[in-house]
Amino acid sequence: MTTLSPVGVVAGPIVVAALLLVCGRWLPRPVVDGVAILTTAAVGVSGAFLTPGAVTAGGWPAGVGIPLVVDGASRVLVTLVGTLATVALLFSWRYFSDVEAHFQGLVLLFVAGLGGFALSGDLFDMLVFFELMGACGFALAAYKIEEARSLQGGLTFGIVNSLGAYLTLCGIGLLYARTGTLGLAPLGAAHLPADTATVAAFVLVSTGWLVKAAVVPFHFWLADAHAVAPTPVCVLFSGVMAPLGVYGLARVHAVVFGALDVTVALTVLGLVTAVLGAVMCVLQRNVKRLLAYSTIAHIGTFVVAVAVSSPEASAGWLTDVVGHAGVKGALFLLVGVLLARHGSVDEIELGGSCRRSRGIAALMALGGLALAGLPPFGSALGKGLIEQAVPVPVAVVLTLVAVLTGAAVLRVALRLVGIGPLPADRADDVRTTGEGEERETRRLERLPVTMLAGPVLLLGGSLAVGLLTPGVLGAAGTALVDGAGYRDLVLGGVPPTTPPAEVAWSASGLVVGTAAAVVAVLLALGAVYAGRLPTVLRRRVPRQNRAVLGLERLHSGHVGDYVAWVFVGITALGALVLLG
Amino acid sequence: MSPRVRLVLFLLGAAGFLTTGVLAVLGAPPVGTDVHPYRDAAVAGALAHATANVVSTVNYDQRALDTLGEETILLASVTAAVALLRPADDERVDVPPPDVVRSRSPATRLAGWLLLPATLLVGLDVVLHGHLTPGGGFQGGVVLATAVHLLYLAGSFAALERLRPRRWAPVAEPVGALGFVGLGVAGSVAGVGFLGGVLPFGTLGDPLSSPTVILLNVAVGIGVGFGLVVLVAQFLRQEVLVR
Amino acid sequence: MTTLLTVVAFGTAFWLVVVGAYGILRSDDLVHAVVSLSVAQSGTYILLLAVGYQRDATIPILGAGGAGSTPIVDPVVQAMTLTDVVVSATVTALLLALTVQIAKRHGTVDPDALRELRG
Amino acid sequence: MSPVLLLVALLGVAVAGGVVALTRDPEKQAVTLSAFGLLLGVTFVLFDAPDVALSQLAIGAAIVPLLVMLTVRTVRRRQR
Repeated sequence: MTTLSPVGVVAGPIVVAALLLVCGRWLPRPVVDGVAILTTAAVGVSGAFLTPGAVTAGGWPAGVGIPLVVDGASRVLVTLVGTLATVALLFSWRYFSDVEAHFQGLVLLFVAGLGGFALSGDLFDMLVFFELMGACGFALAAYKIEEARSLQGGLTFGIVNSLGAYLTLCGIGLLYARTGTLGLAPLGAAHLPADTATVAAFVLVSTGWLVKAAVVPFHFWLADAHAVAPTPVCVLFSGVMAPLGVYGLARVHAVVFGALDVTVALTVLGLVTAVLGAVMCVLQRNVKRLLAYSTIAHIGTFVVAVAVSSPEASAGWLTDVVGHAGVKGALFLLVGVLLARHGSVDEIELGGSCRRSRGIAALMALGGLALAGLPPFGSALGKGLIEQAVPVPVAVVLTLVAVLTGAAVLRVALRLVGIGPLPADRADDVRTTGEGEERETRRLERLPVTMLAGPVLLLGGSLAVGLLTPGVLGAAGTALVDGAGYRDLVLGGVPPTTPPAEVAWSASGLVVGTAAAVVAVLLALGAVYAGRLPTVLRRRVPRQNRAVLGLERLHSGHVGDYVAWVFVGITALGALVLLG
Repeated sequence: MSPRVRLVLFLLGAAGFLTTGVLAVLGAPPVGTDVHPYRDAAVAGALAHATANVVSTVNYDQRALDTLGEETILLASVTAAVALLRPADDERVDVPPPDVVRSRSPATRLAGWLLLPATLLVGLDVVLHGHLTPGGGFQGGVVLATAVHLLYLAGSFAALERLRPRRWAPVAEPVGALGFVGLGVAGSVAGVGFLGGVLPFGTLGDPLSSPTVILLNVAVGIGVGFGLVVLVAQFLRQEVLVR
Repeated sequence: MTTLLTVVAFGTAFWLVVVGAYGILRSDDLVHAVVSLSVAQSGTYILLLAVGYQRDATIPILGAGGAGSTPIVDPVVQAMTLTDVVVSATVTALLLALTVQIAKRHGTVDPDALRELRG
Repeated sequence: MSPVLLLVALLGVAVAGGVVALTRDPEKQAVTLSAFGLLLGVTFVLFDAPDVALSQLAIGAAIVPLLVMLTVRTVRRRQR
């Protein structure tokens, strides 16, 4: 059983996907959906029961064969992948009524890629699963082929991610030239010194992970892809695909490049990402895009925690990943519900649309509060742990970032129920609107239960993480920074003995979180009523705030720009690590 | 950004990338070195499992998980291409014309028909001897897919359409992936580990040595062959039929 | 000779990556951008094979007698490159399929003319 | 295999890659890409990598340029 389970996480979804692709044409739709959902649910459940250890394919010794490694961190991530995919598939029960099982098949293959990436203990194999995630991801992002923007977002995602993968492969090749091995644990056992060649290899290998994580300036593709992907796909993109990029960075650094001090470099990159994400988030009127930038802001927070690389910070960001996935997934699904009912994802067009169905707006407001840091949501718990582990000025910035992203969501929720005057709906030449988004279903008068169950379940999950403060997250945090423990696990089969980091609420965390939520509400009310913050910015941007306008202009949707930024990012990371 | 700013930014970034690359190269041994630890381990493994083509033993035995991932990427890409190139709600697909390309000379047609069986045989040979000689499921699969498209050369698009590869090939393609995982699970069940060699390895250089590698090659050959047939057929169809 | 080979091999690899990226940057047609991307990827093939190369070694096929006295070049990088080649082709096909649909929906494949996603 | 040949082939690949990326017209690019793929295949042979060369010749020099050509023709018809 032990030998089968981590393999099953990868092979199971592939087998079911292949079967559905063969028979999908002849099977009734509910059977296809049902089988796919059962499979992803099984992946989620198996995550909780995987025994820590390494299973090498074909029984070869580690260093020759490729190990799938189960430790605290990969278990949590596998559970998260399975759970989110299950909710996404449940939500899409009525989606894409084409005869064949293409959508379900692609989601299952995507799950195999995500799970494989989290489990693989081999650098090149990680890249293979990275590319699998990518190939499924481009296709899923562009799945709505009637919609021009969706196709463009998918292609941009494809080009930038593939380029990132090739640069990572350059790094892997050169690292292999130096060490003669590809396994993470054997690479760690090679004890690379902290010289310039190691720095260079770290930078190149990290490029792909940073692109996937959407760390500034590798982030441009994310908003374009998230804003256009079908709603259930957004849940997986924001909830787990982007965080897996951060996981790759943390894992490879801890096991292979432990000698390098990247604290300064990653803190800088993380802070820039967080601030830029928060500012861009506040400026959006396309709600999906707003949520996408909010994801970028939270990714920045995760990267700052990775920079600290203490067990507590690590447990903090993994807790935040789980809590954030629940909240962000719920928010995306709520936008999907709005799209199904009103045919728009534009904040201004949707204004007042929920006057009679306040439940949707209330859930969205709850999500906004959770993003801002309201206890006892899991996202708040994680954020509190991160903020205790970083220097005070950094913690202040991260709190403000969370407040801004929460306030932006609250602003949308307030407008949905018709609170405050709506700004003039003027033609926008700088910003993507939410008009013209294709419905993903038939027009729905009554909402099917599966559609509302998703957001409620996900918010409930985030709440449960905060209330239960599960110890597995502490163990996951410790495992992720313990490079030596990972080597012992893979090469010697010895489970780590280091005690798990403590995941618990602190008084300051509770106070700061509550205060942050209150401030977010005030900011949102201010934005809606006085029409001051974002609206004024929007109307007077050309004259008043050149910096913000310039920032928006940088997000040009031009794939050439994004490619240029990838190379700038490599240079910046290299310089920061060398100087830091 | 203006093209000029974009270019300046890129040149700066590229300079940084090249510096990074050079620094990484300086830490590695020069090209042509005789120190290749993984090579030595792989050769030992190839001898132990009696697979003469060491690249095959790496791809289908020691690092077979990579190939599973790759086969899955192929499955995903083909599925995605079919899904993306599906006729949109507002498109119509023309009925296959009697013959789109009329200008084929008899000589071209004859060459096509003559090459078809030859190519099929070569493709099968490449798939089945991947454990001994250069080649295997991927290369052979591509050759087999090419063979099907010689029909286009030999007859016409209509002849190819009559075969209806668009209908059956997408269903046949996942069978390759199923076979691959099936063989992998057989290894788990037999206790030699996922994707381990279940059948006796035989003697190095023997046509039937390392039978598991042969079977995995066949599975990949099926996947790649049908996958490429679907891909090319989709693109051909867009070009010729969809309005 | 060894130094020269090192310089030329890695130089070619990095050059292909950069010139491919440059092609995407200057592209006025997405088909061109996708092809340029595959040029960038071929840099990784050269890099990997250069890493595994050994002078005076043979192809990685063992004779019937087992490992002979002549060493073989590194088969691992070759297996990686093989994977890479196939992945490249499938991803290129996928991106081309997207380009076809973009042409249908936008009526253009010029990145400069695709201005809907921004801000 | 003689390193001199390898050096020449690598330089040829470098030039051909540049030509492909800098060919602005995608229809001509399909042709240069095929030639580039062929040259890469030859270089792989000189790197003692017949397995890779075989797949590169089949995929890089034939299938991918064919797909590019078909895409260009479809796209041309769609452009307004």
